[in-house]
Amino acid sequence: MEQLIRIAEHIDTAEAIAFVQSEKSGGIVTFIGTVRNQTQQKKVLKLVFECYEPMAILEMEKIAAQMQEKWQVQRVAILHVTGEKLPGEVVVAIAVAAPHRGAAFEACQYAIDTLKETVPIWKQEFFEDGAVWVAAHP
Amino acid sequence: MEQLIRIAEHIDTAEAIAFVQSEKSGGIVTFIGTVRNQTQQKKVLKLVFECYEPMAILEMEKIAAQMQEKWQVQRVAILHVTGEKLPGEVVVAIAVAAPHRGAAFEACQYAIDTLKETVPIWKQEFFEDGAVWVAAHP
Amino acid sequence: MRVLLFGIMKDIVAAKTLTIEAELPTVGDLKRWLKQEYPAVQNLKAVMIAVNKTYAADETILSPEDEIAIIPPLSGG
Amino acid sequence: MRVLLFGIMKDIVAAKTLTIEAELPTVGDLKRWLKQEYPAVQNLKAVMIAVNKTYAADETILSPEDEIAIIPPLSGG
Repeated sequence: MEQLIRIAEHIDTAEAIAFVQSEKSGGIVTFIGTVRNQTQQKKVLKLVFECYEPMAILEMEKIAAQMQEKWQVQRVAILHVTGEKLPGEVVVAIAVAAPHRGAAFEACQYAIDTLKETVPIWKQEFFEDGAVWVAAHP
Repeated sequence: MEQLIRIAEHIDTAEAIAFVQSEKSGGIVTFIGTVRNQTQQKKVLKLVFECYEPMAILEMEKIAAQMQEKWQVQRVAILHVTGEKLPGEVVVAIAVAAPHRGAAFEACQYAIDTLKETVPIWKQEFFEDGAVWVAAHP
Repeated sequence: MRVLLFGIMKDIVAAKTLTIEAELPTVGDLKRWLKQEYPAVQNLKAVMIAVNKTYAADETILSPEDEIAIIPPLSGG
Repeated sequence: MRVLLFGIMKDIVAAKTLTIEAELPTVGDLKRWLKQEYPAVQNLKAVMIAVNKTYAADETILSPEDEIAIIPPLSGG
């Protein structure tokens, strides 16, 4: 399996899609996460992402390996930002090519669900009246 | 719901994604179908798509309406090509933005599954030794 | 009655449209007529009829001003 | 023992790393020590410990050359 895994200040959805596109696979599924302009009716000014990069890369590689094993994924790209992001900007881009489209959908959803659970990345949400680390408290 | 529905000689995945991207939705799921370079070990030279365009547009609009009703999709783009396409080229691009990513995945998969079943589009596969209308015979 | 042809139906009939003189009151009658006149239609996986750009059941009554299309098995996407 | 801090843990400790003098043989001992020294940790949804860039169970033995990181609740994606 060919894989592109990266954490960077800027990521490009088109690069993720171009990486997985090939003449051998017929279907590509992608998930793109962007910054929402509000959380529970409160206006969001920006998000700041922080990550434990070497471990985050290892955990992203584990996700890619699982995708290959469970769904015979042919090519996968998992890109995540770090640093400051404004509403509308792309935060995460996952692109998956698999022989069958059902497998590509399942593998892509597994990737984003698992990334949120296991990859050591944190985001702080900035509002007009302060900031919070998302999901830190029950 | 905002929708972009189009049948054209050339379609652009980036346009589909840009159309559904907004500061209000946090997640976008896309399906991109491309021409495979082989079918059952036979080398594919090209595909030629034909469609009953006014009815195809109506059927694509029905799919979009179902996506809004069942999954509260906020924005959707459904683009399909007509005419001649070479291996690796994009044939169909569907992009979906919904409040919850699980809904976006389900709605996007519903869209491509239903498009294949109900939208009047046909493709002829060209090999070195002839051509066939795909799926015409049992 | 004039019907639109697509995909493999154009090859079977060797035309883009077909003008039918026979008296065919319903969609079901049109389907039976097609299978008789063009036996290759019997080998297709399925044939649907669209009336005014909507899939029509066999009981649907055909009238002269309808836009009628023969829909062979789909393969979009 | 020196541990890496991320996200809300940096705010709680007011530092990027923490040097611990106490004798903490296992991951479980480190978690208990953190909750005692920094009561705000008890209010977090969960705290995990990574040893050499892998999530570690409470029974895992800590040794001086390990790379140890405190992992507060994740919020990537």
